[in-house]
Amino acid sequence: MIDIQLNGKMVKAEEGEMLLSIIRREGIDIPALCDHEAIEPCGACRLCMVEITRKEWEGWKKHVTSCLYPAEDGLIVNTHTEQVMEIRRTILDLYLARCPNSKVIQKLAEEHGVVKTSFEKIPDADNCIMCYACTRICEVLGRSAISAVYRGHDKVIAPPFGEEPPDCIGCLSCAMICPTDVIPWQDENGVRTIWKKKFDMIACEKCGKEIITRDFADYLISSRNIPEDYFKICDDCKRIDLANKMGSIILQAEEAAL
Amino acid sequence: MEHDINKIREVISRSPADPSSLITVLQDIQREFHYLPCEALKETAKALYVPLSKVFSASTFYNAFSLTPRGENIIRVCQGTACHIRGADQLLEQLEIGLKIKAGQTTPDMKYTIEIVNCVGACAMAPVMIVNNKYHANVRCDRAMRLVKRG
Amino acid sequence: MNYRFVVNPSLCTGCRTCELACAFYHTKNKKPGRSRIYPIAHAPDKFVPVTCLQCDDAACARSCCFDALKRNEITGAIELNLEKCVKCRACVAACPFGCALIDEVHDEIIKCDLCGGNPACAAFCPTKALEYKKIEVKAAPARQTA
Amino acid sequence: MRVDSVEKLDRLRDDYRKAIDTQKKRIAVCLGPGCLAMGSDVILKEFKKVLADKKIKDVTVESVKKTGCHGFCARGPLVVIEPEGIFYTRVKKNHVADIVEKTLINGEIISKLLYIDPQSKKQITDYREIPFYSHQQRISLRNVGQIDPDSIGDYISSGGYSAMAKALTSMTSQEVIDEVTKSGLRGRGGAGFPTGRKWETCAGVESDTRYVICNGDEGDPGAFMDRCIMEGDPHSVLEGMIICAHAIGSRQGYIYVREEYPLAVINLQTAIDAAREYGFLGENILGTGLNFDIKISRGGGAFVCGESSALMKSVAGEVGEPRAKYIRSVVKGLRDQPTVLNNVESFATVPVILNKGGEWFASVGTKKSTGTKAFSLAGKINNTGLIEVPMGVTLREIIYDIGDGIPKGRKFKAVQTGGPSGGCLPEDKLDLPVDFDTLTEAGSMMGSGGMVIMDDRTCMVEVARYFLEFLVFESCGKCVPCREGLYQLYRLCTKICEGEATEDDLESMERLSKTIQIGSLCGLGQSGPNPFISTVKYFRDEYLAHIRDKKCPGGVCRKLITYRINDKCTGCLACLDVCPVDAITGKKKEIHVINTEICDRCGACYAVCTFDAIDIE
Repeated sequence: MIDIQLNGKMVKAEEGEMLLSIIRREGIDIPALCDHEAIEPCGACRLCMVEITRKEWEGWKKHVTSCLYPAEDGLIVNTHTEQVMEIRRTILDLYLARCPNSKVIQKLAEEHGVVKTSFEKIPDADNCIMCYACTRICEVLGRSAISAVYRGHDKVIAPPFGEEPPDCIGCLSCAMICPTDVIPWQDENGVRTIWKKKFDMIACEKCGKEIITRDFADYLISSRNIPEDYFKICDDCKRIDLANKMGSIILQAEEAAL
Repeated sequence: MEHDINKIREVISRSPADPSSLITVLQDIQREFHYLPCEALKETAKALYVPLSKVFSASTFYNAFSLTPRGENIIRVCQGTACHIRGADQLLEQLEIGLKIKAGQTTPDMKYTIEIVNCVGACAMAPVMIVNNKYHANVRCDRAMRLVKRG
Repeated sequence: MNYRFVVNPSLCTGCRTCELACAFYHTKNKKPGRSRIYPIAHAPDKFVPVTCLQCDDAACARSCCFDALKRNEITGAIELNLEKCVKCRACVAACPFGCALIDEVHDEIIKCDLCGGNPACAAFCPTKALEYKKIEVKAAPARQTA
Repeated sequence: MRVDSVEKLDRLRDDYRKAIDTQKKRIAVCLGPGCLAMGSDVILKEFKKVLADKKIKDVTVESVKKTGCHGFCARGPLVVIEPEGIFYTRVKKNHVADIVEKTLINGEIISKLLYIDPQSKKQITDYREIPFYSHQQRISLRNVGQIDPDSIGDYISSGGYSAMAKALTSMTSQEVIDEVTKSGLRGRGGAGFPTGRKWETCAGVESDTRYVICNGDEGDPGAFMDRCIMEGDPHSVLEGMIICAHAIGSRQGYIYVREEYPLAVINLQTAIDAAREYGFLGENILGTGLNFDIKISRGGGAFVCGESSALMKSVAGEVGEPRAKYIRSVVKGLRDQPTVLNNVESFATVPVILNKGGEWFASVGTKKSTGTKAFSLAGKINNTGLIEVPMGVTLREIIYDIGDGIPKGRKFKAVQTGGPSGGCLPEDKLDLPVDFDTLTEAGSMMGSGGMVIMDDRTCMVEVARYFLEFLVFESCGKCVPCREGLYQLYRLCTKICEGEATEDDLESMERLSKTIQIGSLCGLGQSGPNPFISTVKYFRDEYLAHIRDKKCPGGVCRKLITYRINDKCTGCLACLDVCPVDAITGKKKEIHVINTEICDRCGACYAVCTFDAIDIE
């Protein structure tokens, strides 16, 4: 265990634990748009920047992204200095220029006192804030079906060649993790459509309820060795089956006891 | 434009079949076909055990690669700092007018492609223009088209 | 970890108090969640309270590609870390007993976590059909493997 | 031909040296980037053809060979005839026969090919006396322009691989590191991190795999020192890397060469193959048990890959996106293993440090920036080319004593150093010593050594816009301050150039720059606003001229200037033919007229007019 000074208060932490998790554990609220527990931090949005210094640095200080900076003994961290707030305001100002009609950005910007962007709005802007959560979650999943393509200011998230991604299994992780709900998808009469690709959903053999796509099930069967027939019926019907099976065992036991 | 799949596989097989040779393989394909055909990228993804999305990201990230076929003659105009202040803009504009295409495009007859390069390291002889690996130094803007036609 | 959640279906009268207790225990922003336990009738007036069996080699934990389902060594329960869960529903489809499910009210995936070591359903079960009691280690019945 | 001991290497060196008859003439044709662009390869072929016909090769001529960049590119193509060091400039193909006839056979000097010193108007035969060379001190460029890059024999006979032999056989890893630390060598890539400390940290990290990487990306526009070293003296880079491998204990090295340098890849690969054949690379080098091999990793064309963590991603075959270096790459670099990454020039300097000793190297240059630094002089300067001077030399000495000032008698305005991460320094900063720290304090940066000189016909706002446009194109796009911030900074700078900006635009640009500098993930973003900040600091009046009076003092910003033909016009029709929008009218030998409505101020006419007949207001 090590000690760090957080906004003037001494706090205990694990060696190497990222500053952001310590800050959050202490109940201090700082924005972090591209951070998510299921994926490695990547430091893209820079909103979680904090000021750090050490006693031996004699006043010299540095700004680092707390999502990526490992805690060290004797570190002095300040999360709401004027310079840090200025960075957050300017970054949110830039985000407002990039995604003017994204509710998430508008709300976060207002909380930081930025109502209107002072920059030139990007022509035909969408709500994608380029946090790469979707491409990273797909990588953690083991498929890497989509990725960030091109470079610099025209960098976008897209499937290869803009066509149907061959590696996509329709699990919707990307759509679900997206903080601004930019990735469109539809489930309609047994077919799920995402990234212009159509997937057949598995319908429960008993009641027809659909939970996941056939490709997703095949992936779980092959790479997470889940037996195939677990996917044949839905969770409701499984519970009823369990109750009946358990019930018949009890009845037999009672008859045997008579 | 169809490409013989075996030719593609032969080009890919020149490098070890692991993810770290992705950039080298893409460069070999670019040199062989003058661009990165779609099926070549799919073959590369399979051969190097790299997801197709990562192959596509790399193909669009680096300047050297082009996803669309390029002309027979590649004209590269250097836009380094030295060339920029010694008239690279006028040189580029003359070429764009002469060939009726903008930088990065290819003439309809697929003969010429104009490309911008950020610095080729011949700054002492700015402005520099390269036509198919032949360097031309101190190019005055009105002589650009003549040098291109001469090749 | 020598506590066990013991279910004795023959004592279950189907009064659903356990469902109520479970739902209220998992209230979030003033709305009770969906219950993780279901007394289901397998014959007239004969019920079996169905809930997660906290399997040793749990299919749900195996199916989760994002490490969101982990066993709590103290309570022995497999807990769902909602911070990590991206609601891809792999566990809902993969659990052989249907005990990982979707709570539409809070729009999240849920599964029994033994209320962190003091299950509300066992506490309120009038007929002691559900109990969470200390078991001598050597007599512990073998776990159900999925 | 495997050299597996120091004795064998020394014997080999003596054999090579004895084989050369120093009395005979040795012809060296410069095939550096500049001369090559002027067709010096044709001149080399011509020499070989003429000498072969004359059959005098064995009597008076020892060898005809190509060399790397000799340095004085402005006077290229260059031919040097040793042993006298006769320095022929602007040699053309038809001169070759005369040179062979007069100089080689009869020993006469052809005066019209000699360099005439503009100050003293005297003809200078031996290049060592020309001011351009006499002010220089060459360490990393010691062999560049002297030896044939493809010949390992040339390199060995010039003392090559002696430092490696000394390090591998008689120095422990720690002694090598101490020597490098004592020399005070700091990274020549521009960051200036002490090389000794970098090697020491990496050697101290517990791991059985360590990598040595040479950064040959040289993405800074206007810089070509690394190119000349890689093409002109590839073996010195290999020797430096082998010494580093011995110091930190590495088995695998990579040289990352940018995609725009195909010739460097060829010359380096030739050198690697030769080094492997001689046993200087591969298994059990010089019988000392060191196994080390080097592979070339070709860049894909991305400026950001000059940044070390992005470069390592590119070597690993991924997209070149930098990572936050809170865990330094000497601890976790390529494939998460400890990695030393140094610049081409740093590795090329290491052999000299070992041979002549750390104290000697520390005695050159200044206390905190020891040794020498290679610079590439380009832009509006008479003597464009490649130079190497001790640290601490002032900008004025470089630009005027070596560079011979500004062409066409125009006035000096600014010198741009450090590429897109550097800045522009005005005339009153010319007496600053050039080293790692002084230029940084002045708001610019020595950087990798690119030095672009600008005269009064350059608009500093447009230069800032050019660098921002470059960075917006080259940013990897991963983090917000750089991807979005630099884009907005570029948009605002373009507004200034088009005369549509207001003064609080300027103020918001300065505020935005601060966030980009602090907020960006990697060096590209952190130093991205530097060109803008330094030009606003030293040339604020130009910015205000664009904003308030809608005028461009440098006469470059197209929306704010008008072109007019004055009475010096001789009616030669040159501008009339080149004008893309046919805005110029007039007959032969009559003063032409520019129709200012149609004219879109592209500047082509000004570029082609040789009579200075076009004014810009």
